[in-house]
Amino acid sequence: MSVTEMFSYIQGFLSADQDVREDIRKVVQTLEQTAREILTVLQSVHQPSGFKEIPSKCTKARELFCTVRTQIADLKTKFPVEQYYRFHEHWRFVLQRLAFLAAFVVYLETETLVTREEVAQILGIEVVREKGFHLDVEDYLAGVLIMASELSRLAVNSVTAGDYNRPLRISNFINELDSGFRLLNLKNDPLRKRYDGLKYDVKKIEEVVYDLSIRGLAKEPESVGDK
Amino acid sequence: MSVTEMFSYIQGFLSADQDVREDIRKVVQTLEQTAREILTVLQSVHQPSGFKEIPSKCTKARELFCTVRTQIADLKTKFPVEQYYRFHEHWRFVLQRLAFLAAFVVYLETETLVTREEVAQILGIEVVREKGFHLDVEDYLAGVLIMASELSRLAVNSVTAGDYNRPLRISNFINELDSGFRLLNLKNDPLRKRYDGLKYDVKKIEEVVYDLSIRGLAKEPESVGDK
Amino acid sequence: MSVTEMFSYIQGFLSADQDVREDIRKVVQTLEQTAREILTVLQSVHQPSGFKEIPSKCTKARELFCTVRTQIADLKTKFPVEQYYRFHEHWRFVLQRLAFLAAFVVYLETETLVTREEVAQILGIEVVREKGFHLDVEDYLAGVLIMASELSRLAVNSVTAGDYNRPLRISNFINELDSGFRLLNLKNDPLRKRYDGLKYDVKKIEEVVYDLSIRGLAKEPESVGDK
Amino acid sequence: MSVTEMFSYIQGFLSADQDVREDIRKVVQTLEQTAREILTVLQSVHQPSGFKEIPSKCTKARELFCTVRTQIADLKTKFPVEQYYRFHEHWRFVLQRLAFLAAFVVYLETETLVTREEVAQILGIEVVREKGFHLDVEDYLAGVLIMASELSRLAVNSVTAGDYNRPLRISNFINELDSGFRLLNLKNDPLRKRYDGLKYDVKKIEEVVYDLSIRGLAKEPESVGDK
Amino acid sequence: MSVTEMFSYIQGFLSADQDVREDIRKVVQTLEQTAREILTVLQSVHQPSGFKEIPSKCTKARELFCTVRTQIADLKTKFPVEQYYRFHEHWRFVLQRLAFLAAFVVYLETETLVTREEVAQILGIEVVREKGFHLDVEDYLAGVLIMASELSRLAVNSVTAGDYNRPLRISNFINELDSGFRLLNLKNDPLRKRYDGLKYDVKKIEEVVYDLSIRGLAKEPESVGDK
Amino acid sequence: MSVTEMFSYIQGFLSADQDVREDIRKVVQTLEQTAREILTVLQSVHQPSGFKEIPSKCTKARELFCTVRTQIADLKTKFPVEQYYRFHEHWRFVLQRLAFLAAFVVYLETETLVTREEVAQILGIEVVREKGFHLDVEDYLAGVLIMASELSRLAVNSVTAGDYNRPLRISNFINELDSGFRLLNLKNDPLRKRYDGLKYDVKKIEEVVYDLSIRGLAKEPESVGDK
Amino acid sequence: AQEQDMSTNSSSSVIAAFRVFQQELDTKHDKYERLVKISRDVTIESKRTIFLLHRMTNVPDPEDVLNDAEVKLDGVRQKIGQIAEELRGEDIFQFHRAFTPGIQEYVEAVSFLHYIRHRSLISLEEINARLVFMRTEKADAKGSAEGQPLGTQVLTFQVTPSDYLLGVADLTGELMRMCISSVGNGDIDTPFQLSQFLRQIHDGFSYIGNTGPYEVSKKLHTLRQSLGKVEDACYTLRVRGSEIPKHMLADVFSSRTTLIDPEEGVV
Amino acid sequence: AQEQDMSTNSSSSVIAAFRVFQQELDTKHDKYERLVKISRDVTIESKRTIFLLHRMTNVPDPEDVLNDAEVKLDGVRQKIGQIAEELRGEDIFQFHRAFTPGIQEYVEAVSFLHYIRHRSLISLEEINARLVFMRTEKADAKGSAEGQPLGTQVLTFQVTPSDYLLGVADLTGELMRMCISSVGNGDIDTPFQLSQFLRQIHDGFSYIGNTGPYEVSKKLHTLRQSLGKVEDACYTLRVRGSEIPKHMLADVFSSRTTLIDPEEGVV
Ligand SMILES: [Mn+2]
Ligand SMILES: [Mn+2]
Repeated sequence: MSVTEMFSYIQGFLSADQDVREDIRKVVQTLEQTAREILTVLQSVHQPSGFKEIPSKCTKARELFCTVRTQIADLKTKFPVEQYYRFHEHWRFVLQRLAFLAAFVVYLETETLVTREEVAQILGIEVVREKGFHLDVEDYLAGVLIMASELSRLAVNSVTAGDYNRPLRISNFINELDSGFRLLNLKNDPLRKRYDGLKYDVKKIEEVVYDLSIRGLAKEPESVGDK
Repeated sequence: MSVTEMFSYIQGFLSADQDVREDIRKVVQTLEQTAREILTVLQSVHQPSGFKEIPSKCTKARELFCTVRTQIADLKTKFPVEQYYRFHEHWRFVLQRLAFLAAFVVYLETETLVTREEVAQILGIEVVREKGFHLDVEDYLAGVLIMASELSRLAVNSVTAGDYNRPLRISNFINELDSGFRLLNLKNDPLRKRYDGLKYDVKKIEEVVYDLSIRGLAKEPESVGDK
Repeated sequence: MSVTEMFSYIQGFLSADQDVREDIRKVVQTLEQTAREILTVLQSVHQPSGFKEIPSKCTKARELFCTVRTQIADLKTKFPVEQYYRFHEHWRFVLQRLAFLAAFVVYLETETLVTREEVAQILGIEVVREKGFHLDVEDYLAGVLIMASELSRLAVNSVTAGDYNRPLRISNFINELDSGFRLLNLKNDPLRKRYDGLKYDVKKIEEVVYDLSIRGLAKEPESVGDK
Repeated sequence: MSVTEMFSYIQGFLSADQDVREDIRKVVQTLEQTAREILTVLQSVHQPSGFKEIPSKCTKARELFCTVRTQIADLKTKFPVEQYYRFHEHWRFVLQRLAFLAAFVVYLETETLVTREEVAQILGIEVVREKGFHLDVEDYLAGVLIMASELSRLAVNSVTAGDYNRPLRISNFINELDSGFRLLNLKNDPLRKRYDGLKYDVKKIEEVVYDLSIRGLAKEPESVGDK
Repeated sequence: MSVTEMFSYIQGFLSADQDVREDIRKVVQTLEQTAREILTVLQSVHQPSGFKEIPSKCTKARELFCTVRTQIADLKTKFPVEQYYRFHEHWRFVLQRLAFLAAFVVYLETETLVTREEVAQILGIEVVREKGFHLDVEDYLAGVLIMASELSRLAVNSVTAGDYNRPLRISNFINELDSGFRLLNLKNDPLRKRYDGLKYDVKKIEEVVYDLSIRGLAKEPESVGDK
Repeated sequence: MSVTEMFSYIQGFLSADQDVREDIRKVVQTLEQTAREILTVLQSVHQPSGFKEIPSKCTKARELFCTVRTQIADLKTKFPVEQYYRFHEHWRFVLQRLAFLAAFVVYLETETLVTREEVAQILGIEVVREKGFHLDVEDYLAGVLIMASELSRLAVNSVTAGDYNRPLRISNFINELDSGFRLLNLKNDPLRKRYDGLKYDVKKIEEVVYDLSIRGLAKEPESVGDK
Repeated sequence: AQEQDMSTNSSSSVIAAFRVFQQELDTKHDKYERLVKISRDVTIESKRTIFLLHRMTNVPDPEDVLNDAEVKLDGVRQKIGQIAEELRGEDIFQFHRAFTPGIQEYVEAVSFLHYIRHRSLISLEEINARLVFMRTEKADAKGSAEGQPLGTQVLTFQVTPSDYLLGVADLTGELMRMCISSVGNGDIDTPFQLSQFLRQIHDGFSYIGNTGPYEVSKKLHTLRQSLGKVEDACYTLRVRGSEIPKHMLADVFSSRTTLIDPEEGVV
Repeated sequence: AQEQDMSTNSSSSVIAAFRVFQQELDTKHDKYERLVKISRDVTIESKRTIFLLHRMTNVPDPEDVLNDAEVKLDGVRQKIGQIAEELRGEDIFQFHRAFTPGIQEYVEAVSFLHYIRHRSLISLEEINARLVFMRTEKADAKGSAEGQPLGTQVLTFQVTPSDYLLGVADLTGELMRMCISSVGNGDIDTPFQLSQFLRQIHDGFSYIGNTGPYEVSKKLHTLRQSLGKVEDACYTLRVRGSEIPKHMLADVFSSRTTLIDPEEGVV
């Protein structure tokens, strides 16, 4: 009978585990929904007309991040805090998207690189693992890399919209980012692959700047963050 | 002997099933043939000379869709209507191709997004599952996504052919499409994978528009959205 | 905006579909739970002491099949009946297990091959596809083949438990079954692979009978095989 | 246009090829059906009562081989004779089964090893490749090895049926066969794998003979090798 | 002993077969070596400096094809001609490579699609199966598709080398090829997979032409396409 | 040019390597042939009549080992002695077979376990790696395990042949062997798998001894090695 | 060219932040790597313990073997203590993949030893209870002088239910080997005991079914095969036992079992 | 029961022989395991060297980076020296699988450094020439007193042609990364140089074709993709270069390259 009891105990554990995962999955779905909404708000910056609306779009996005914080607060209640990495895979993807969105908003607002602390604050989570539900450094970095690729698109669309200064500012920003990433020793993992993509973003932006240069359209940006 | 009798009966059942599948396979092959013919007709729009012939090519394609309707009508006779999903895999692939071709024709004609109703009508099938042989929403969406990738190719070839306005119109169209898809909560299925390809199409088209802009070849399309 | 409206509508459709699948998955999970319980009950027949308890175990299993019927009745309410094959993959696995369990119970009770009708009745579903939620013939056959392999194990354990007559009866039964399957023209599908396993079961049981024969332990079963 | 013409011509060629394969597949299906029927006839020798009926079962099987010959004659008409190896995969499987069945009938009749010539004759085909549709030596050997495994089963069932001499005769036969195969230098191919199974058959039969010996049931077969 | 004799005879047969295969393998190895040498010669056309040397490289390749013909002539002596498909797998790979190389040489020389007849002639083999060692249509098509992918690389490298006309000619050629393939009804086989790659080649080349067009570097090739 | 030279150098190395392997393969084939011949000689001990001929068969086998030594001497000339493990895979299989055959001969002659030194001597090779072409300890052990399985067969056939003492002697021998193997810490490799088989050999022999015991046929072997 | 300057400008806050990330990532990877190495050691020593336990069948004093095994497992536990040390203050699931193979093998070894001693399945609690380590703390670097009396700290390692399950699944293979060996060594009680026990474990796994981790389903097939082998062995024992002429029964048993105490001798 | 006695009878020659085998096998497995561990270290440090080399593009003094890389690789070579030590007197192919991943990664790192310094492919001889180690011998245990002057012994490690090939195949991926980075940093010479070099390696591999080891064929696809990316980059540079109005050419170049010495600055 002891064997049976043992398996009952384990089965109890497995069931509980599945329930937790099911709960997590549901909250994560709502998070994904909100993330898509924020993305839709921010996508408009790529439109010719969208450049002027950046401040209002950022405000709109900031409001949606309130929802995110509520949803993440809900997520935190679904599992014991010290088992973060046990369930990490469930929210890793959406957390990286949210880090990207936070980084994008901050960039649009101030043209600076969001810090891990800021992202954590925007999402209502911790930076330090010991303190609770936190933002893994690799997830933060992944979010930043997604933004880099969005910025290369923005550089292209800025030109279409007739804004010839922005690409140069993006170029400076992305080059600094690239230098930062070069300092890291990455394993052969998804982050490494994403980082390889950064080189192409840098290259694309460099090409835009080049196109502007040879046409005499690029002026050294005197006043970065000219909004 | 009763077991023998029972298995004989079952074998009759299995044979009938295999015959149905064989019949379906044959009709599907003719459908694939017609689909390839329609594609060949429409491919000419990528040629430098093909832009002027779009209306005539569309007419030609429309005629071939008559054949499609006849063939699908034939297909419907091969199995009981309520077993649509039992045999779905057999025609799913070709149906998505046909949805793509219908969407492409409609786009070329009116530069609008074909509705599921229109595709169903062009193929001579139903929209509502309960009414009979119908077009699954996933298959409709797959067809639309194939078209998006065809449009990014068209944007490129338009420029080669000297048509500098079309890429801007395509860009607007594809952005709208992208927003649309962002409303969808896709699972991790083939459709999701195809949708991930859409962002490359969006980017490619934006780069075409950029190339035109920086060279002063893009004029604001005055009469865009002429529906 | 028309595209947005259309995609919103489609999203409604997709959500509904995902909800259906989610609902189905949940009921199927409870079904799997019950199936595992029935299996646990029936597996005790392999215990040396289990042979005497066969009738009581069958009764116990029959009771659990009541739960199965309730759960399947619940499952039926989750989707329109004509979309059986749309969602077939969700319950195919558990249905085959249940068909096996029903076939096993019937064998233990009467040492006869359960018919598809009987299985359907035990599970509270239909035989004829047109009448509603039914038991596909392939799923019935898969269940029967799982039972065959369980019976070869039973033949071995019967001997260990000191029952020298049962293996002979099992041998006759399984030979009849084998003849039955030889009437079928199976394609290269999972069922075919499972059927290839049947010949090992046949051989195994023949060897058990052999071991008994050569030691004079096998008596011709007088009153077995009531046909 | 010459490229088009060329590809049209090629398509004609490909279609013809696909038609040939379709035709072959159909005939092969009928062959498989007949092979299963012959197997069912011969399976009865494993039954306790079946031993007396061996002659009549062999006659019955011989009759069914007439059907096989007709079907193979039909098969031959489906493709040019010199392209045997182009389509070999289509009938290889069934041909090995038929070679097995022929070998089994011959063994049951005369307790000798069928020659390749005899198999070819029973199937109405050639031995020599140059003469037409023939029996590849590998396929002949595969058929013989399938029979060996059937004979180990027969040895077991003979004892169950009370025939204590047959296992000894089978043992001698199978040992001779094993020696024969040891003369062959087989590559690492499916045949080699099948041959590796032979040693299990040899061992199994030796154990049957052992079981008879130790119980004093084995008499030295006086009239073994009665051909 | 008759069984021993028979197996000795069979071993003789198997040995002979293995010797044939060994002989074939050796000749095929020398063929592969020559094919690699031809490839090395032709790959230099991708070098910036390689464009001027195309004629001399083609001459060099043509000379190496003499060696190929000698080697294939040797290959033909290794087995009876009607057993082509028995050993097809041994040389299929290298034959496709050689077909590619022949097609590439012909394209570089005349910018036309090599016919199956021409390839056969260059390799010193037959077109018609009945006449002897021939070039299977599938192998010819595979060779042509390998060339298509090489041409997309060539289009890119032509531009790098400063030749702005070649990509347009390649684009016309590859479009014609694509239309041709669309006439074919390919099964789900390796050829189909290779063909799916063709559309990437088409797209890639179109983008090259686009890049040239938008910069005014593409002149309509006046005297290209001599049909 | 330096890159080309480097690759020529490596290619030269690879070619030489392939030639060596080709040479090795050929000698190994002759070794396999001889090994099969020795096996055929020794197989006769399983025949009822074979027991008396053991000495003459062993002599015969010993003669054939002369051929083995010549062939291995030839093998040694094919590669540099210090690269044994570079090519080990080529002869590992046959060397294990030969170790088995040597062990079997020695057992039949003296009913003792052949030492690694003896096997090495019979095969004309070294024990110590440093001294030249040697017998890897794992290959020696594999050979011994193959013999164990042959001995379990011999125990069975001894009874059939009426020799009731041999199984007991084999039992003692194999038990000692089993104790030896228990001392080893094996990895999850082929040797481990083979060693797992030893348990079944021990079990089988134990069963034979048991069968003899309960029939009073087993006498404690007074004079082990009674030839 | 201005980028070049910027990036090396160590006053850049971005660069400064990334230097911290570099540190953090390298530290994590190094720890992961150390855990992999310890795990490999745990695997090897556990495997050797299992081999050692199989040697019990034919030695004069099985208790010696059991003690040796206990000593070996003590060594393994020291290694697991090192893992626990590395994981001190970490989220163990973050590094779980690094050491799960070793832990599973340890569960296999320790549950094998437990079965041999107690003929029962060791529980997860019992396993975890042995994974409590006392560590003599280094004197706290901040503020306190060296030479101060060292404190001790309790460090625990918790085997996860999944690793426990996977280890038990592998245990069944060893039990099967033990069963076949027993038959070969004339021990007829152990196989029947083992078949009972294995059947319970098998039924336990089928009760869990596909709700367990994915790797369990993969091992289920092997488990079923092992059970089959054990059931076959018992079957054979029963069948052949049926032939003993009654008057011989005593003889046979005395000649084959006298020197074996059925409770302790063989297993 | 007599078996039990026999097996523990340590005077049995069979048991004695198997004790020797046990020793031999355990020694071999232990060595294998040690080699695996050293190989993992070699892999990690080689990878970090490669990352370090990619950092060259935008630092003020690239020579510093090269020197740092050289120091790191010296450390790796020390590790390879340990491998050589373990293999002293062994047949290296017996343990090859244990350390081949590390060695391939080392080849990748050392050939990357070599390319950056010399713009050429390091040869197998050059690689092996650096893998010669001087070892101070311990005083010979037999016969000679302790405290005797220590001798030195030369120890070499030979990278196999296969490992060399596989390392070079991986090198191409790093070269591609370097190429794309160069474009992004406004360096227009390096990409053309790299495409020449990569094309040579690509042609070299196609010359070898399927005669090489199996793993090479697997890496060939990646190699071809890398070449494609580099060729595309060069194509883009050429195409966009075609647009520079003649009168601006000087301007553009001066503004973008003044601070970069094309020969040494960037790469
Ligand atoms: Mn294990
Ligand atoms: Mn690398």
